[in-house]
Formats: sequence, structure tokens, C-alpha cells
Amino acid sequence: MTEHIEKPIDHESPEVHEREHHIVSPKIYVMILLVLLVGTAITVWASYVDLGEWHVAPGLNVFWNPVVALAIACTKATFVVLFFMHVKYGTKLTKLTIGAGVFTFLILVGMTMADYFSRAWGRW
Amino acid sequence: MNFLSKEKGLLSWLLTGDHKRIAILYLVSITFFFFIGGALAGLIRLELLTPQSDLMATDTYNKVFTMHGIIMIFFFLVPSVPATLGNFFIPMMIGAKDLALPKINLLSWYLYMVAGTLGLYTMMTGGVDTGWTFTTPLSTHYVNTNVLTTGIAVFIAGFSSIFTGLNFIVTIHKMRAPGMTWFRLPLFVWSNYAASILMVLGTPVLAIAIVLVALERTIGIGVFDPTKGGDPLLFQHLFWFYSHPAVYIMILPGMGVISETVSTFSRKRVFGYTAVAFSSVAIAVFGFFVWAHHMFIMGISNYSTLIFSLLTMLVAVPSAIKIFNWSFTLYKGSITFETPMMYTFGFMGLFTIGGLTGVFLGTSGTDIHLTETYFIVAHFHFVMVGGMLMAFLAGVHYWWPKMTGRMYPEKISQLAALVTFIGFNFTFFPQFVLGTLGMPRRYASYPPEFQILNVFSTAGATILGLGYLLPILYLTWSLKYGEIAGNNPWQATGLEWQTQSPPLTENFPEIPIMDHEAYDYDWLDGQKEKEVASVG
Amino acid sequence: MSDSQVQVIAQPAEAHVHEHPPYQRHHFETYAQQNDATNFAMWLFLLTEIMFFGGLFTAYLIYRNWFYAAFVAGSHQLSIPLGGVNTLLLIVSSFTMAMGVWCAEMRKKGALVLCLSLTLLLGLGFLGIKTIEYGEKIEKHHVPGFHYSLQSFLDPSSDEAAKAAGDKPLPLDMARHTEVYFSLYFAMTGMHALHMIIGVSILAFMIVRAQAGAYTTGHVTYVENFGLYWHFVDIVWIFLFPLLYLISRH
Amino acid sequence: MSHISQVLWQFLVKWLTSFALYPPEASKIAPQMDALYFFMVLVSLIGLTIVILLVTSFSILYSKKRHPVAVQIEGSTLLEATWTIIPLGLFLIMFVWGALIYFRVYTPPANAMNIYVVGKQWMWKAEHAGGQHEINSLHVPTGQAVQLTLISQDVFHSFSIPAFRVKREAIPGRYTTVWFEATTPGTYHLFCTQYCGTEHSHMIGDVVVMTPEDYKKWLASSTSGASLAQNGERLFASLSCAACHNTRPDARGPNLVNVYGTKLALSNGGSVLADDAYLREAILNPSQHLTQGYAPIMPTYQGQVSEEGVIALVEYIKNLNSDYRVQQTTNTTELLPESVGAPQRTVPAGQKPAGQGMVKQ
Repeated sequence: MTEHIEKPIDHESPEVHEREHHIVSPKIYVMILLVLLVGTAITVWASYVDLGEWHVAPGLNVFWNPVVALAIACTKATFVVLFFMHVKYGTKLTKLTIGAGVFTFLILVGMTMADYFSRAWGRW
Repeated sequence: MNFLSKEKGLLSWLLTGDHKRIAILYLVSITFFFFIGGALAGLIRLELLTPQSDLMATDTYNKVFTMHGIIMIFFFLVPSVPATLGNFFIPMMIGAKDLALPKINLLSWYLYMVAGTLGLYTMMTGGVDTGWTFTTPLSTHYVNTNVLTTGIAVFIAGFSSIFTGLNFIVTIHKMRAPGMTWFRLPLFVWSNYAASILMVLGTPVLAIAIVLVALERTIGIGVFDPTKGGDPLLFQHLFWFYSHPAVYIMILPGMGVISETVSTFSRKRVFGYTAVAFSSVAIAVFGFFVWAHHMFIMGISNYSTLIFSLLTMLVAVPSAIKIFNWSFTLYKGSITFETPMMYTFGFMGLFTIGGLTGVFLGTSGTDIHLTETYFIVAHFHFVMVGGMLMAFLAGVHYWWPKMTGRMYPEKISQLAALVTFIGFNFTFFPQFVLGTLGMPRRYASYPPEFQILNVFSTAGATILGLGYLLPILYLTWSLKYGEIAGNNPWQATGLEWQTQSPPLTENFPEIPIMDHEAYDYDWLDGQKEKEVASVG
Repeated sequence: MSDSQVQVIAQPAEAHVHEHPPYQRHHFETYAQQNDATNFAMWLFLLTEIMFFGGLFTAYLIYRNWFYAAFVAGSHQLSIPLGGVNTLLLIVSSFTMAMGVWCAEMRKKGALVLCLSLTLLLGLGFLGIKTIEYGEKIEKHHVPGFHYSLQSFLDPSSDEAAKAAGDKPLPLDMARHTEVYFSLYFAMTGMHALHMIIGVSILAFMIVRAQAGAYTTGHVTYVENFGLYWHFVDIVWIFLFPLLYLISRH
Repeated sequence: MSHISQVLWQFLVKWLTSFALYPPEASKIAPQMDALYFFMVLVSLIGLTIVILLVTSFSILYSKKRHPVAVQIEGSTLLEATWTIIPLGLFLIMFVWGALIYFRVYTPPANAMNIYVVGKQWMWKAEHAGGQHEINSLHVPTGQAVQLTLISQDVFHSFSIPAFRVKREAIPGRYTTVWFEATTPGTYHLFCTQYCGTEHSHMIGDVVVMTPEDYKKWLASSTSGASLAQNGERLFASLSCAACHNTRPDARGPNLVNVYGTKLALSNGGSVLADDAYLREAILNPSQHLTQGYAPIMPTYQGQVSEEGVIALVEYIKNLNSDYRVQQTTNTTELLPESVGAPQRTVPAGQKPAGQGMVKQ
């Protein structure tokens, strides 16, 4: 009792053919490799330099070293994701998937940390 | 010729890639585990018949309720609807030949069986008595039972569940038939999709929490150990980050079943289709923001309590939306009262109670008094047994003709539905009162003044047990003696009903084309007229 | 909602049947659909991996804030040269893996085998260095648990690494918390190493298959998806390296 | 629900209680909690009734016999909005109401009488400031705010008094607090509600609420000879704390007199309120809680002093006023009969008896 095949079909809805196969040239790979190597060098170098701290409030200081280290790590990761993992040429769905993962990860870390930080509230 | 008769022999089942056969494998295995978990529940209720712990020693009782919890949650509730009915019908509903990754699907079942076997092995070799929540430092340093094997079993079961969820998401995104747009999907697909997101994103956090517990027990690392500076509460953060969404993993697919049955048996499109679809997604998304409401009295910061309590209120709303939409689906319908519909009514009543009592616990003030008592037990069972299990049975009866090609016997199954409903209320309603009175959960013995209500509860459990035995008997009977069902005994609109029963191995003779909305009964009538015309 | 969409007439389904490439599974309509689906599935799997490591990162961040001094002293026990070389190995292996995918796409069999072999070697190199590092920890009794020793932290002058970093002795209560640092160190690098071992095993299997020409016939999905996994493992290390090795070296 | 008449309220609660369907109200917070509880029960009943009415009436009106052909209806935005906004509004009312009660239960008033409770597998040990110990029972007076400072020696436990509507987990490694003010004398259940191992269900006891006069008598009759603070003083001496924490100008540790309740500047630049939790932490993890201007030389007492010992020390430091000798304890003193104050026992110099509270090694 299925439909007759002459019926019009709607090619828009299923997400087939959506992803165009994009081949990244090795030149880009080499460039990314260089970026990653430089990033590693910078992050090691930066760890030996005291970048100081920022006094947000008494007892709450932000040290710049870990912030810089994480920023470099995020940049490196972004390059790997975008080029080695072809996300720059990927579908919206792939980007959304990564976004969902990062978002949930941030929820886990953020809301747990929020609990730990606010436990001391009202006690200083 | 159908998927059952195509190939014969045990190997053709054990090596199958057919989602329908895997669904049947799952159905058989989860039924087996359900009855083991049910037997353990029976032991619990028997023990609680008297205030003293006279049937079992307290440590035996602790093992029994722990195994009851672990088996029911990880080996029954989590895989129940998705791995059986979802596995069977999602590809059919979206007009696909199979799930996107048939081998992964089979792997998921094998992982489930390995985990289940390990769980049973644990039970046979001394059991485990941490409670299904594995609370540290109890589970890491203070019990001498088989925490490790249980942990591994839960870990593996988690991966089984991840693979099922992953498969569903890919299938729903990539395998839909031509014309099957997102808003033409049956609501069962939507709710399984939402549950799958939770499985994929939540389960790994449980996995890592369990790994850390196992490492702490074996080599003595100190992530959760207060004597080494670790915070035992962190385990609960990680544990509940999965285990709260897990209750939505359990209930969402059940809600999907109800959307299908309520529409079919009132012969009417689900009222507010988009609202119901989006409420599933809303539950999935908000489900991740509320985990710490299990920890209000455990020393999280008061401000966290405030945030998590507020977000809990928000997650309650989509469930209310669903209930009202289902009720209004009946409005101006043409309602019949076959067994699936009776279970559906049971679901709506019991889930409403279960959901509303959840608000008592999400409200931080009343949570202080009610948490960790039988109120929690009752609430949880109203949602999981009254909600999920009713929906599961509704689904099994509803799709039984499609799965087996035969009808179940109507009268006796209606009786079973009624017995289940009555038995359920007798079992679990007294527990709300017990909880309000302050009777703590997980007690092998209790003060004598709680006995009357406990006797009620145990008596109800006997009726409930009977209610669950009946379907096993008559459904098995119907495999051979049931009436031949025909392709579409309920005159339902889903694509799964437009093919033969039991279906072909690749579901449809040719890939169907979806040219109408979901639950379009006018289209169905049109089809019938066409058929009559062509015959005439 | 579909009314406005462009609709075209379908071809009879049978017409496609004989055009299927041999590696297309029966339940997919087109190879593009199969490729898309498996690629998406791999991404979803990586999503679970993010959350898997997410739990560990959460624990790390909390304890690092609590026991900062212990984390500093603990991290001084790790060797930056070894960790740095490992980072380089992994980054280069990611590069060779990416090249491997390119070779598969270009249908260059020999180059593909070379790339995969290089990746395998680099991965094994990483694991080898990791083993050396673990061995050092075992020797110094820095493995958390029953034989854990506080010697290096209570009396840094007795310890080469601590002396080199100019550590001051930690008070006993803080020194004890170095065990939490090493718990996390072993949990995080251990989980990462486990992923590496799985990856290396799959690589070995893939090299054999690649030599038989399995990936150079236009069916690159397998290589591509494995590449995603490998890059993900690399990314985890990109975060682990600064978080575990590079805490306050100045 | 404060507008409900007193009579009706009394009737509802008393009636339910007498049928053993509802726990007695024996604390000041209980009626407040019950008001919210009954409000929620009412809302739930109304909600449930609406659903049941809708389902049954539609089932009757639109059964296939009466209504053979269904009328297809797409939905209604207005109705969707209605059943989104009304439940949300009700839930938000419950949230605000509940949060108010939650903060009340977990924010003890300043004048509360403190009782320490140590949970261990499988018993509750309560320690009164006057030195009275009790196992699996808790005696409290009516009309006096009582604060419990809870800690667990091993796993999570939960201190639950249903008649007071309060409950708090006892956590290993950290103090938690809860308070109540008992109103009705009587004996009530005390449960451990967090699953804590084999004998979990035997970790139960009684909360005995007494009139202030009876309570005074009970205190006098069950005294152990030395107050908690005196035990602490003994421990303080045997651990040689005074070698550093003294009033001399060149003291190596901060002076502890009057330190309780003050705001301390820490060496890491922050400041902290010197409360029970802080004192405990400073004894066990001193280097993380260093007072500004002092070197991190204090050894940790983790593993050397039991939780009871820490409690005694905390209580001693708490009461370390400049006129400590005159006023031995704070809140319970006025309740204590004058005769009870036991003479100070001094510890001979150079001798370290394994005093009460030391971990036996």
C-alpha cells in the first residue's frame, strides 16, 4: 500500500546530497601544521614568563598564565577542527553537532563550578 | 514472506542486521530482565510487610533493592521503548529500509547482553549494596561487595545505550523518505530523537564517573575521597548530570508512544502537533540544566539550589503541555477503547500525578521534608512504572499486530490493563503518604506505625505482579492462536501501517513517498476509497 | 510547510540498483547518503567523547582552584621536554593522518600506506614516551594509592625535578593534596592513552587493508572517520599538555 | 494559605495526624512548610481533576458510538499559551515560596543554641555544649532556636526529623548546618535518610522535645563532668597548641581570643568569616587558610584528631573570650545549674595524655 512511484518527491527534506565532498589541498595541511607547531612553542615559552594577575576582587585573582595557555590551546584545537577535520567545508549539521557538544560541556563545567564558587558566598 | 520467515535458524538471528529482528532480540531480553527486577521488587515488598527485617537480613535487603534499581533502570527502563519499539518502528515510520548503522545496532544489543550477563553474575556472586546511585565514599571505601563488576556492567550498558541513541539520531537525520520533512515525522520519532540526544550527551559523563569510582576502589586514586582532599559531592554532580537526564531518556519515548495511540484511537490528528514536538526537544534541552535538584540538602550552595530549583520549574512545563494536548486530541474525536487506549488513559492519569509530585520535590522548601523518603520512591514509580511502563505496554499492544501479524486477545488484555492500573495505585499511592509521614527510603525495618500503609502497598504489588504476568501469557498464546491482524487493524496513519504485517525485511516493497502530513486521516480515507475503487 | 518546496519527479527506484558501487550498503539509497550518515555518526560519537573527557576536566578545574600549590608542585614533577616532544609527535601524526585522508581521496595507494604507517609510528612513539614518564612516576612513588610518597613535596631538595623548578617545601596538608593532582594526571592521561592504544590498533588494521587497496577505490569514509577520531585524540592532548605540564613554570 | 482560618487549619492537620496520615507539627517551620505543601496538594488536585474531567468527558462525548466521524482540528495557539503560562505561573509561585522556606531552614539565627552532631556508621552522636553526649537521641528544649552543626565521620548520612520538617545531610569532611525551634514537647522520630550501608535502617533514634525546665533538669542529670569547651581546652593543651597560639607579642600563631565570628584577613588576600567551618578547616588544612602575617608553619591535624576532637577544639576556640574563666560556655550556661561547673583539670607539662578526641594510634 505504499505510494506510487510517479508521485512527486521532495528532495529538499532528507539531508542527502547536502555535503559536497571538498578535498583540502596538502598546502593548507602544511600551513596548519606550522601554525600548530608555532602554537606549541608559544605555549611552552609563555609558561616560563610571569604574565601577572588581575585583582578582580579581594581574594579573587585571575592569573593570566592559564588564561593564555587555554586561549592558545583553544586556537590550536579550532585549527585542527576546521581544517584537519574539514569542518570549515562541512555541513551546518556538523557545525551544529560540535556546537551542541561544546555547549553541553560548558553547562557541565559552568554549572558545577558555579556551585563550588557560590558555596563560600556570604562567608567573607 | 516477511522478516520473520525470511531466514531460519539461531544464527540468522544472532548475526542479523535487520532492525526489526534486533528489536525482537531486545524485546525478549528486556522482558527477561524486567521479570528479574520484578522478582526483586516482590522480595522488597514482602520484606516490608512487617516492621522488622525478618525475611532477610539488612544487608541482603540492601543488595536486593540495589539490584532492583540497577536492573530496572539500566537494563529495563533505559532501553525499553527505544531499543524495542523505537528500533522496530523508527525506520518504518520515516520510510527507511533500516537504521543507518545496522552493525552498530547489533553491537548495541551484544553490549547490552554482556552488561546484563555481568550484572546477573554480580547478583549471583554476592551482589552489590551501594544503591543504584553508587554514592561515594560509600561505594569507594565502605562496602565490600562487587562494586567493580557492577560498575563495569553499568559502563557497558551505557555504551549500548549511546550506540542506540547515536544510531537513531543519524537515522532520523539522514534516512528519511522523500517528502518526510521534520514536521511530518510522527511524534514517536520526535520524542525518541529527543531521548537520543540525552543518551549521546549524558551517558559518557556517567561512564567517566564510574571509571573514577572503579579506579578509586582498585588503585586508590583520590578524586572523590574526602580523606585525600577530594569532594564526594563532585561524584554526585557527575552522576546526576547523567542520571537526571536519564529519567527523560526513560520517559520521553513513552510519551512518544502515547502520542501515537491517542491519535490512532481517537482517529484525530494530535492536537498542537508542533507544541508536542517542541516540548520533547525542550525537555531534552532543559533536562541538562536541572541535575542538582537531587542534591538540595546535600550541601550544595544555597544559590545553586535557587538556580536549579527555578530551572526545574521550567522543565515541568513541557510535560504539562503534552498532557493537555493529549487530552484535547480526544476533543471531537471518534474514540474507541482498545487495550492500548486503556493503557494510554492509565498513563495520562498516573503520569499527571507523577509529574505534579515531581514539582513538590523540585520546590526547594518542600524538598527538604520529602526527599529521601518514600515520597521520592512513589514519585519515581508513578513516572517510571505508572508512566513509562504503561506506555511501554500500550506500545507493545498497539504494535503487536504489526510485529507478529497477529492480534492479541482483546478482552483479557483489557482486563490486564485494568488490573495493572488498580494494582499500581494500591502499591504506590500509600507510599506518598508514607513519605509525607517521613518514612525513609531503603529501610529494611521501620517503625511499626507505618505498617498498615506498607501492607496496603505489598497487597497492591501482588495485584500489580498479576497484571504483568497476564500479558506475557496471552501475548505468547497469540503468537500461534491470535487472529490474523491484517496490515492496518487500527486504521492508523503511520507509514509503518501502510506495509504488510509482519513487514518485509527491508520494510517496504519500494521506498514510500510522504505526500501528506502526519496523522492525516483524510488521506487514509482517500487511500481506502482508491483501493475500493480499484477492486471494484 | 512543504508546499513551497521545489518538487521533482522521482526516478523508478530499480533504475539505481545496478549502479551501486560495491561498498554501498543495501539499505542506503545513494553512496552520498551512506557517506553522510557514517560521517555524522562519527561526529556524534566524538560528541560523547567530549562529554567523557568533560567530566575529567570539570574535576580538574575544581581541584586546581582548591589546591593550586599542590598542582604547581605536582606539575613540576612532569618533564616539559618529554611532554613537549609528545605534543609534537601527536601534532605531526595529526598532520600525517590528514595527509592520509588526502591520499585516499586522491587514490594514491602507496602514499596512503606511507601516511598511515607514519601516523602509527608517531602514535607508538607517543605511547613509548608516555611509558617512560609513567615508569618515572612509579619509581618515585607518585602513583596515587597505597604506595604514594610525599617525599618530593615535603623535601624538594631531595628531588631533582623539584630542585630544578626551585620548589619550596609544601606544608604537609598541601603536600597531601598532590595526590589529587596525580589522581587526575593518571586518570586524564590514562584515558587519553587508552584512546591512543585503541587508535593505534585500528591503524595497524587499516594499514593492512590499505595495502590491499581497500581505501583507494573511492570509498574513503573509513579513513576519513578514523581521521576524525585521531584528530580528536590530538585535540584532547592539546588541552592536557598546558593543563597538566605547564602550571606556573615561572 | 495564611488566610485559611486557624480553626480549619488545625482541623485539617490534626485530623490527618490523628489518622496517621500526616506527621505531627512540632517545630516553628513545620506549619509554614505544611502551608506550602497543602497549597501544592491543592494545585495538584485541581490539575489532576481538570485532566480527569477532560479525558472522561471527551471519552463519553466523543466515543465512536456517539461521534462516528472525527473532526480534524489542528490545534490552538491560544490554548497552548494558556496551558503554558498558567502552569508556569503556578510553578513559579511554588518556586519562590519554596525558596523562602529553604533559605529559612538553612540560615540559623544568630542566637541559636548550637548542638554538634556526628554521624558515623551506624549511629548519631550528639554533643551538647555542656558536655552532654547522647547516642541516637537528641534532647532539645521548646521555645529556643537550636542549630545543629553536622558532620560525618565516614559516608554521607542524613539527619531527618519529619515532625520538624527539617533534614540535612551529614557530609564527610565538611560542616553543614540546619536549625529548628521545637514547639511541642514529645518524642519524635529521628531517621538517617541517606543510604549509608548495611545497618542504614537501624540508624534511627528519638528526638525528645522538653519544656525548658525539664531540659534544664535533663542537662544537669546527664552531664559528663566537663563541658565540650573544657574537653577542647584539654585537647588544646595536650596538642601544645598554646606553644604558638598565645597572647605573647612574639607568638608564632595568631591569637585565638575573640577570634570566633570575626572577619579574618587571609594571606592570599581574601578574607573569611571565622565560623565553625573555618576553624575546622584551619585545624585540618592550615596552609590553605593562613591568617595574614603568619608563616605556614602549623602542622596539619588531619588523621590525629577525630571529628569529636575537632568539635571540642572548635567549641573551645569559640568560647575563648578574654573572660573565658568567668563565662565557661555561651548559650547553655544560663540553662545549666550553677553547681555543675567542674573544676579545671590541668595537664602536667611535658606529658601528653591521649585525651578524649585524639585518634588512637
